Amino acid sequence: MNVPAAWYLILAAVLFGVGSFGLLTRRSALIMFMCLELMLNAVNLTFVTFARTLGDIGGQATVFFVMVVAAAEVTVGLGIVVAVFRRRSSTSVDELSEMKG
Amino acid sequence: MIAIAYALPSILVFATSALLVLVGAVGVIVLKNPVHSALSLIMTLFGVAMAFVAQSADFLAAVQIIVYAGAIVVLFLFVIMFLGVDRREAVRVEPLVGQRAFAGVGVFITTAGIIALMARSHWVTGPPAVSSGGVAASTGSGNVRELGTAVFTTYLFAFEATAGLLIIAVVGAVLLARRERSVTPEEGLA
Amino acid sequence: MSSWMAAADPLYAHGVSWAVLIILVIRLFIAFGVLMTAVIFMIWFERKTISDMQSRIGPERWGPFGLLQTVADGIKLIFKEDLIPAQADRFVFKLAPYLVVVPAFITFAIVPVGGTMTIAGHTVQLQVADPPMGILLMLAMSGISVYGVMLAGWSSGSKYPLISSVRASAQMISYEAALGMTIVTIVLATGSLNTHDIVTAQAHGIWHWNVIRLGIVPFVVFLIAITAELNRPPFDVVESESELVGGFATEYSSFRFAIFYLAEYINTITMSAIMVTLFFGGPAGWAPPIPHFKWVFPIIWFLLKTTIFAFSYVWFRASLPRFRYDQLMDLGWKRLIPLSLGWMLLVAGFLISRAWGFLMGALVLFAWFLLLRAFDLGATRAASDSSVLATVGERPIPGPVLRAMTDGEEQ
Amino acid sequence: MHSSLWLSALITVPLIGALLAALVRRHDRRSYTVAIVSAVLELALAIVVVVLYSAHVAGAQTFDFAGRWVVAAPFGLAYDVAVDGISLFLVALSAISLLLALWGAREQRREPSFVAWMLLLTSFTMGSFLAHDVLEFFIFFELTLIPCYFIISQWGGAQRSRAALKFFTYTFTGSASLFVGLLYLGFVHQHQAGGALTFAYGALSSTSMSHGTAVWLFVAFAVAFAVKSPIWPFHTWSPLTYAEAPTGGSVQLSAVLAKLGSYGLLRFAVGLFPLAFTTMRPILMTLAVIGILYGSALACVTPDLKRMVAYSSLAQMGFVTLGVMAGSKIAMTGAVLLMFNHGIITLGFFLIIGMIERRRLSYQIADLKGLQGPAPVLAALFTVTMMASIGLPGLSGFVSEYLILIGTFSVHAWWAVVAAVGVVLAALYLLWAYQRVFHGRSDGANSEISDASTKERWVLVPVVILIVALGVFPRPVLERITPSVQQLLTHVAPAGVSK
Amino acid sequence: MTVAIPQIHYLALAPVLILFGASLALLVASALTRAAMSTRLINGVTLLAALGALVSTFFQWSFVAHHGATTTVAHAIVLDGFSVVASGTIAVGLAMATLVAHDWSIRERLRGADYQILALASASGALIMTQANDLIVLFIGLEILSIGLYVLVVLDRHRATSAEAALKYFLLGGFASAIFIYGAALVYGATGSTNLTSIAYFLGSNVLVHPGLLYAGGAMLLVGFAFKVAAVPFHLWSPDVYEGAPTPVTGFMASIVKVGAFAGLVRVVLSALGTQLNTWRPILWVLIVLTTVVGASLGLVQRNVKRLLAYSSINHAGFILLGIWAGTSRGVGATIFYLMTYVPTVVASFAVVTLVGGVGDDMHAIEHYRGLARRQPWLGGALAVLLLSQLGAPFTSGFYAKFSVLASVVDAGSGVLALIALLAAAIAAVFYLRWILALYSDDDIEATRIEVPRATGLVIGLGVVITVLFGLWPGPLAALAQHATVLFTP
Repeated sequence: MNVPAAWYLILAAVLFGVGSFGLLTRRSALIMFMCLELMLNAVNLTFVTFARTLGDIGGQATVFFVMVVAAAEVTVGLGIVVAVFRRRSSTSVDELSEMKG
Repeated sequence: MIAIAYALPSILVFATSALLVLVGAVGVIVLKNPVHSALSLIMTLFGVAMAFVAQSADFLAAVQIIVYAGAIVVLFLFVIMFLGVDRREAVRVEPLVGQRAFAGVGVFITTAGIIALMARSHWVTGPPAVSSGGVAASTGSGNVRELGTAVFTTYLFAFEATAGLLIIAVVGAVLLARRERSVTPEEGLA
Repeated sequence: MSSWMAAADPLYAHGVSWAVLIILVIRLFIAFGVLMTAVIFMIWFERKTISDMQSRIGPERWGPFGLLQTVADGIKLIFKEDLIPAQADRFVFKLAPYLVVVPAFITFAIVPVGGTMTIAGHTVQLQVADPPMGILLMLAMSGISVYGVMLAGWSSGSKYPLISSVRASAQMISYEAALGMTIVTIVLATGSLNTHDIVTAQAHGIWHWNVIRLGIVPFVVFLIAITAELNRPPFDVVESESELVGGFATEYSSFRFAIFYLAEYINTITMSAIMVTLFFGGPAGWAPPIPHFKWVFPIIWFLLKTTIFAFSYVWFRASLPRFRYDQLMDLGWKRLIPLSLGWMLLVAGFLISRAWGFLMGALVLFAWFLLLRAFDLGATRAASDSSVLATVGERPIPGPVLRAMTDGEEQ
Repeated sequence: MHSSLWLSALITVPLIGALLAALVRRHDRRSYTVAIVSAVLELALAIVVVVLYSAHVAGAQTFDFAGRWVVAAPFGLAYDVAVDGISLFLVALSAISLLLALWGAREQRREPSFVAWMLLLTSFTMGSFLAHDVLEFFIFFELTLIPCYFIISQWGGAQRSRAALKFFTYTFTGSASLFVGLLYLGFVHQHQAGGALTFAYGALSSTSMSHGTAVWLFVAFAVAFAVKSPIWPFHTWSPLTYAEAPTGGSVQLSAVLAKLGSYGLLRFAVGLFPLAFTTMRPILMTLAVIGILYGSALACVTPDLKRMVAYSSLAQMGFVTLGVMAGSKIAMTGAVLLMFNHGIITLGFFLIIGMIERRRLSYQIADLKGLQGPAPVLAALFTVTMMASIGLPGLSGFVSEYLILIGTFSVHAWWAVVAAVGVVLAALYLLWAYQRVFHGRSDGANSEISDASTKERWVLVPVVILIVALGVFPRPVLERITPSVQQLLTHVAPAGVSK
Repeated sequence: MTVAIPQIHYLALAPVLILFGASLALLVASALTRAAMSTRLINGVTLLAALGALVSTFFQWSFVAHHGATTTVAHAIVLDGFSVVASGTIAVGLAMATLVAHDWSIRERLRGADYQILALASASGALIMTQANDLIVLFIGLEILSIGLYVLVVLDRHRATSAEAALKYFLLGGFASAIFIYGAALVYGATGSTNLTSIAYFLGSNVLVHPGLLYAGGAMLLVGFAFKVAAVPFHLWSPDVYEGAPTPVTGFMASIVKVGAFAGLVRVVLSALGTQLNTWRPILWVLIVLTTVVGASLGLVQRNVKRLLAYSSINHAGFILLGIWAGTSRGVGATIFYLMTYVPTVVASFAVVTLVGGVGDDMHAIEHYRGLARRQPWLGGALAVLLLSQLGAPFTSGFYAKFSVLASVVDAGSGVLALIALLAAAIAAVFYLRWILALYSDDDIEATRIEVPRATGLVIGLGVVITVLFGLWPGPLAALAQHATVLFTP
């Protein structure tokens, strides 16, 4: 007997919340980025948990795709960070002074 | 009580993975040094992988470690070290007064709302809950084969589109990494 | 859960009992002990072999043929002063060695050392653990092990180790792809991720060994890639003495340094064992029909094969010059990855039918041709002027410059 | 020639004129010639239409149907033009106003664009008056905003951009409610009658709906027209805009565009929602009376001539609204007549003020004094216009105001009584203004102004002729208006409107 | 063990395959040729691919007209009138954007096929979104679209703001993606499938006693989309990104992303969650009111035309949402009609902005437009027409676009919402008019004459012609849009 799915779902929801909180409050692009990964992990956990409860392998297959997307995003995102850094030598979003909210 | 209802090992597994996940996640957002954040992220990733194993998604757990821990976070660390941003981040800069509090409240409300909504739903309302209401069959250990079958049948298009996604990501990354060489006319085409 | 575990290891077939637990623990300790002993011998073996190759004598004072030299070195290291640089990130600095050594141990767990034996009614695999995702565990652990190296270099707060870290991460990512691809080839042929199954599939004779069955190419790619993963010569740019002092471990001393050293040799042994498992049938080999001792021969075969590979590593070190960093990258990205990918497609084609195999072969050859041409052009383009815009004129921003995209490093 | 082609020509001639004028080179005087030619042509066409229409007067058919051309079925959009006694004179007014405005209020600066915009504006107002389809009307109604905006914001006074913006925002806001209302009406009709979406006037006017719906739709329509008209309290854009607009713009705004509002109120708000008409009548009449008093009062105290005319227009349009909403045939006829008359009168006012402004570079009452001396002809022309506006018997203003007040008095006596005060007030502020501007000893620059030139006299002659003619002999006009008003009232009557 | 590989209907995939194939062909060709390929050739190929995709949608249309809508590749992809028309719109947008980019890359001395490779791939992502019948496919389409755009934004290294805009775009886009996929996960949990048809079937045949999970998931999906289409309050990235990106890229982005994201939104909200429409309506209501009003109001204070157009596009997004709020067949038709008319207009508008931007692409203050229409009546006049269309002036296609969405909303029973949207349009009209006024101002500013290259001129001309043509004669286009929605009749 396993623990109820709800526990894992709550864990995932909290993880998602922590990730989005970090994304909204941290100013370092790299860390915001990591928070993005946290959020995607929460999604994966949710999918796997539902796959278990629904008895459907589709949820696990989906996780696969989410991971690929995460990898693709990281590739491009880090490229952008490097590109920004080459111009500015900083990755703090607030120092992007030429932008106004 | 709980231990009677659910086997103790599964609770232990859950507790451990939850601890890893949450401590890691909080670490990511509070630690000042990006490298420490990345380490913290690895911790979360392991926690999630553990949760995967506990829910009989072993293959995904392995992929999780290989892809996330083995490649993605390494890439993060690579960039951090490559750019040397680790000891310079000014984390204390706060652009809008109270943004942190605002974001905190907003995220808290959203998360709590989602949890509350899900709780009202008894967590699952998919076909099993409606049609049979019974316990879903475990996918068992040999799920690599099932997973592969699903990927090449139900999710065939998604799989193929993923290939496109990866190509464009690679092309994009290469373009981003290329440097523009500026040459003044006097210098000639050196 | 128990059914899942039973599928993983026949030891749990009758449920988990005390006997099973005891067997587990014993198995664990034996593996640990053997591994540690092997390391000691490995270090001695390397030094001795190299000195022979260089017409030196090598260690000879301690023990017969200097066999205890390693022990003496270990003791010496442990009693040295433990230094932590002032600039270091103390926590990470202390953590890093363990991040290196733990994956090294774990990886060895999936190697089937021998066949099965029966103890007290339980079927025991001579393998510490046999998870269904076996070979993925190896990939995962090799992915993890780079953290130790990276973080060690970074946390030292010192220049050369940092460069070493950067190199290590780049190198690891570069070669992991090729590594994964060759493993996929094996998995395609075997139809299982499980190391035990992989070994079983090769048990029917030398023609079933993957090295022959899949063509020699995956083995070669794997050998190169795994050597790069190990940071062993000739791919040891991470710790090349002439450039980076001691590489990532420059600032380490005493026990922590010993751990790095230990991990390196464990990894060498483990990877030799993995190679044997994947390509050379693992413990497979001729066994004389001696009752009750039948299980010994596979182990002997296994040790023998592993030793050959361990020797080959030493041999590489003694004879091959070190790669330059850019050569290393070129080899990884431009040769090994396309090669392993192409070969994987080829194998997949032949697994379906011969016609598909030849078709795939033709396609791969064609792609290969295109790729080589592209590499060739890319190399000349980066070096020549043609990448700079031919148009001579002024572009106001940021000044009168011509612009071009180049692949080269910044001047 | 089929009569619908004449009507379509009324829309297309200025359009073509505008295109031609816009295409000539910058600083080219030819554009003005093009404009005058098209305006003359337009006026000729209008006269043709008036003459052609006269043939129908005896017959029962007052609306001149010309067949629908469905432009875009999914949108229910159709092109359908028609004219009846109510719109006939407004069409004529537009044509007259265009010619006189071009002639009398010429803008030298960037002439091609100016005349192009003016012609375009006339094309659109013609379209609005001729539209026999609610959506078509709305489109033309909406389109008039664009030329207006550009005329005000490019050739206006110092505060022109603010004025243009204010004008645009107000009227667009009004149109928004009109649009939603007409869409709703269209769907109500479609759900009732089935078939494709249509906004044909005839079809929509037979839509049955609950009283509440009718009231809401009426309000939605009325808001748009109240802004355009303007009716108090939706008028606040008008003084600033009238004052800041160039003379030509002011002329078009007050003479023609304001009529678009009251015309819409009469034709669409009243014609489409008879049920609501009864309910909303007291409210709108009250607003109209307030407008009359408020406009008159402010006209008394305002320090510049243009604003004074603007406030006086507010009062006059209050009379129009009062007549429209009174619901008696006489009052309604008077209202339609007043629309025309007020157009002519205000045209005269703005032209004369424009002439003064051109000479003195100011239209502040305080700056002007004793103009009668140096410019007697100008003063005389002003006097005629003023008298007509006051409602002096024998001049056009009298007839229409009289009809409105009589018609209203017969059904809603008190409103008529209060409104009558407005007539008195009009006399007060106009005469007072006249006294301050034209009487007394002229001094300084005021004494040196030239009298009206020959051309300027010729511009104002038609105005004076029309004022006098309609004051003395309004019958031909009235007998064309009355049948159409009667027809409208017959449609409205079953809803319990008194005759 | 045999795996039954699903049937693939290649006609359904034709536009995607053509665009992505062209992208790969360019990629390979640029790697294999020694001399740099000529800009003309690269753009010619891109243009051909776009036109090929457009032509293939004609065949798709005839297929759908004869055989009805169908799904393929294990129901992951749908071929119906809606997807066909949306795909055609994307193809048109891509073709026009390519022509603009051609002249721009010559002007900015950008060599190579970078832009075209990414643009083609991005557009194929948008195509996938229009055809996706599975949340995961939709998600991957979204990512293909976005990742291409992230890189396109930073394509011109000389622009100081590009890299930062890209970073901002990327972080917020990633945030949106994460929210979207979390929503997909919750919907999966609630309904047991990620396939839109299955979800619709499940919801149609079951009454959920506790639909909380579904609501949470649906709301997250909605927020994800709201980010992508820059609906207020999820719009913060949009002005910066519009400003920071090279102008042709902005034009491309403004057109393609809108079509893709709205097509996806229509499918999710109306096809999968159609039975729950009344639950989403209040959220959409608030979103629409905020988007139209805030978009219009903030646009008022902008002095930079690219930012102004960003707020304009936010305002437009609000209008397009109206059609979805209506949720009827008419509403869907209106949405697609809006997109069809909006795409050529906005691409052509950005084409003019590209020209005025000049070398270096940085003259975007509204002052730079002063007197443009006096100096160059054709160029200025074209821009004026395009802006009038965006304003919604009659006799331009923009009028009918607004007309149709508002009509659908009024038909669905909310005159108030239509009124609010219209009032917002009134506010928005002010900034368009101010811009037009600047065009026609007669301050004799000495400015260099802006050369209009042929391709860009063609795009501008085409945009104006389409705008005016369908402004005068919208019937066929509207009928097409209405026919396209056969599948969505509730």
